[in-house]
Amino acid sequence: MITVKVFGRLTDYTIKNEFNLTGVKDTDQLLKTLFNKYPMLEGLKFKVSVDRKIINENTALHNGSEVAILPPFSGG
Amino acid sequence: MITVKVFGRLTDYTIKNEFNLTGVKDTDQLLKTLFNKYPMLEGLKFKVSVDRKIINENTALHNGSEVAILPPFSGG
Amino acid sequence: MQGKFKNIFIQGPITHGFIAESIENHCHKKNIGGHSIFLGQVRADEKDEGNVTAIEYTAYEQMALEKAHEIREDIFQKYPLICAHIYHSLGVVKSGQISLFVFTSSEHRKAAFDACEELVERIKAELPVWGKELIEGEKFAWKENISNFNDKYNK
Amino acid sequence: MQGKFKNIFIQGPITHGFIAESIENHCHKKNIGGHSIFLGQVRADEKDEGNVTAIEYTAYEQMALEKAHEIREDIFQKYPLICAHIYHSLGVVKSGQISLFVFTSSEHRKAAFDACEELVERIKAELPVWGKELIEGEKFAWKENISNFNDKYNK
Repeated sequence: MITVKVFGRLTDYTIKNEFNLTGVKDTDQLLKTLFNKYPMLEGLKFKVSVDRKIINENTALHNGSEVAILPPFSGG
Repeated sequence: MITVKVFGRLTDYTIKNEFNLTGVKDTDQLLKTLFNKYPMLEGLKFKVSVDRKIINENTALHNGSEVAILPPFSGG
Repeated sequence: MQGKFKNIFIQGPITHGFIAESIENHCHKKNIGGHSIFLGQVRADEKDEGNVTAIEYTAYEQMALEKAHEIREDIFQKYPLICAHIYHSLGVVKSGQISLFVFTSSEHRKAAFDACEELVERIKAELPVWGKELIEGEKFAWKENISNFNDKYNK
Repeated sequence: MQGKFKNIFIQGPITHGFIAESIENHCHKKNIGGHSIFLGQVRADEKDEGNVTAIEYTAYEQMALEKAHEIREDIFQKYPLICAHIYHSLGVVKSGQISLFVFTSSEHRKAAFDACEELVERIKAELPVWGKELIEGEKFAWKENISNFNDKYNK
């Protein structure tokens, strides 16, 4: 099972800020599933983290992986 | 009459921090008078101000001029 | 895991009393010659929709604490600092209130200055924190820091 | 004449309460987005003669106020600042206490950062202020800021 967290403006388009997914083996597949469910997300800017590290390419996921979809930061 | 003010480490060598002089027509003459009175000052680093502006060359003095002898600053 | 990383988050605005206390806590470190402090204050910006009355901050807290830890370690490597502190608000901070407090101390001023500025830049660019500008009349707009925010997979 | 120039001098140390109050006074300026603060703290430096216990500050006050005024005018010309404040101690400030407080505020942080650093550099280089380091056992040493202090007639 994979935990997916959604933040910032992206939460305007998803029903929940956090949900679980099963049967996705990498981040490409996860994003595809996510875009199917929430088509509005596809046009938005975001980075992807796996286990709290931002990733630079399609990354394998395992049971217990924590994936987050991070729109542009705006702290401070 | 000209007012002379002395600051910082220079006050270790003068009896007073402020005194009056008459009969000096420019800063060269004033420094000469000062060095005669306090020979220790001659070897020390300092700038000279006239009426609270630092001067870059020998400067004429008038009745009421305020001259200050300023060792290296150390505020802050 | 949370315990491994120093907390940086404060619920609501950062108060003037908290800032004063932080400064006072350093008076026993007698090798400190200079402190540099940055305070981020919420602006009442005028938007097309109306005036900003507050910013509501949310964060990916655990990731932010890990990243803040990494940034602090980098900064101590790079500069001869005696202390470095980061505090960021979560929740609602009204315009005129403080939401970010970065505080560096060093023997000579240059390190404190440079480290403080670099910390602020890195915090704004790298911490997963989001500000939602609350606008009069229950409207809102998502704030975006001006930075090179590359898209997906960070390319 | 004195009245023409804003006073920057405070007798004794600059207190944490004074700093907190200064910050608080800016919460009504709702166009401010960032404050940069520098605090100079007296170090208990070890000298050959012993440890520094305090610095006693004296100044050519009227010239310092005129120069501070000029520096402030220059800085407002150069940077889009909303506020800029300078406070310097006179008299005895013990090690661990604050003797210099420079505070700049602007809409966007860069101006506040740059202006604060430039103010501190100019204050240290240009204000006629002298610090006498008081050392345990009634000894003393005159402090000297590291700067290009040219000799007489400023050559």
